[in-house]
Amino acid sequence: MRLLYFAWVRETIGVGEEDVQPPEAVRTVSDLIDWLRGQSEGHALALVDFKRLRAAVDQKFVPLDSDLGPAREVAIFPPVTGG
Amino acid sequence: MRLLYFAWVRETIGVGEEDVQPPEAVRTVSDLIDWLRGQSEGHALALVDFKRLRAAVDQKFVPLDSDLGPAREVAIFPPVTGG
Amino acid sequence: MIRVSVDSAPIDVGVELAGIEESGAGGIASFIGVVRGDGGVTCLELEHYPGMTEAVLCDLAEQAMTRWALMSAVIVHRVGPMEPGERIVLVATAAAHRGAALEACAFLIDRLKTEAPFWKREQRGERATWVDARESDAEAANRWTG
Amino acid sequence: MIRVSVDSAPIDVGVELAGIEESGAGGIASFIGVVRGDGGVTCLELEHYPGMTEAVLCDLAEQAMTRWALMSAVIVHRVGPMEPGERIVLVATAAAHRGAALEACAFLIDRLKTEAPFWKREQRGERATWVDARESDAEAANRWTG
Repeated sequence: MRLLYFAWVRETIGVGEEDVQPPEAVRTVSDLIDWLRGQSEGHALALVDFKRLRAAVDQKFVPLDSDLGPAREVAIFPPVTGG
Repeated sequence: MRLLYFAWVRETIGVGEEDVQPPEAVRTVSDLIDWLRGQSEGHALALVDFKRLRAAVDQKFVPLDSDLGPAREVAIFPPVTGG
Repeated sequence: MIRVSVDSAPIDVGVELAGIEESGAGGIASFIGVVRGDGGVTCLELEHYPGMTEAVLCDLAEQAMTRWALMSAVIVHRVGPMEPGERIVLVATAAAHRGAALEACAFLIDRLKTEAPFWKREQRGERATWVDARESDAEAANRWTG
Repeated sequence: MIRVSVDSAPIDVGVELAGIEESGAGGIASFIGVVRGDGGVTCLELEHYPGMTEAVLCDLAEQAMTRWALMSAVIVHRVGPMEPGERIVLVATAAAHRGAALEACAFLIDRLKTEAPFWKREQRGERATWVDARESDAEAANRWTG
């Protein structure tokens, strides 16, 4: 599974993308975030607060409690601020 | 008193402006229009229907029943269609 | 900054919008009206009431500046003969935030349609007809009252 | 005609609006967002999610085309570093009548603000801070639902 990070999530984790193979028990986006928190100090710091995070699965916005399903690309980022 | 006509009012009357001295009894814009109807066939034809006419006194839109007061410039024209 | 212009020269959108951008605003809304060629129109001629037109447009621009705390309001209206595809009118507003700019822009074009002394004559080949005022324009202008 | 562009090059308003005018519309509404220099901002940097951004903008443009029977919808968003006074975004819509063009333009910029994956970072001298999302943007986007 390919992960993408943007804005301060990317900066705090220290990389913009990485490939991961989360365990079977990781079923939802929140599960994934929980699991990622254990990967490094940067991950723990960037992903500490669910309320400040949004996600897209295969380039569609999804609520954090969505099933990952057969996701190939998951992006985690702050609320958007374009325009 | 200076009169100005625009659009088809101007075309039907045949002139864009003229100076007139209406009698004392002409007090409102409608009175003026009534009086103008007797000035020529063109005036009569152009000014036949109050509902199709609008007016400005000294460059301010006014209802047709407004007093002319000390008006120097009265314009008579169809509803506007700019933009 | 208020800019009002009634002129027979073509409207240069790039120049007008560049001018309004210099007001330091965060958002610029604009509306451009273009002569439509449908119904076989070959030429549109715009007549106006010199003096009164400019006064009405300035007054509308001032109302918009106050009501939406704009940084700029621009109204440029073309008069004389023009062809399908040419610009008749440009309205542009600049404000700190987009909501104010967009609303003020709609206000200006709606009110211009019913309050500014312009008259349109459409030419179709040899035949010329004066355009009738539309009830829907009066309704659009009325929503800004009160 | 739909045109969506996400690019680091400056936005040329004259070119974009001339393109949309060719659609034969009677009215063209547009909104331009400009980098504000207030609060001492010296540079604004726009990050985005390549691929998803273009897909979201195309989808918004298609929604607007259908909902307001537009002739054209254009969304041009700049990314990368830019300075105060430079254009961040241009949204333009063309329709037979002004009401549709103006409403669709407001819809596109409101929804872009909450649905397109862009993130702003403000630089003030040496200090860079990510801009927080605003509650008022969510409210503005919500008025188009249903």
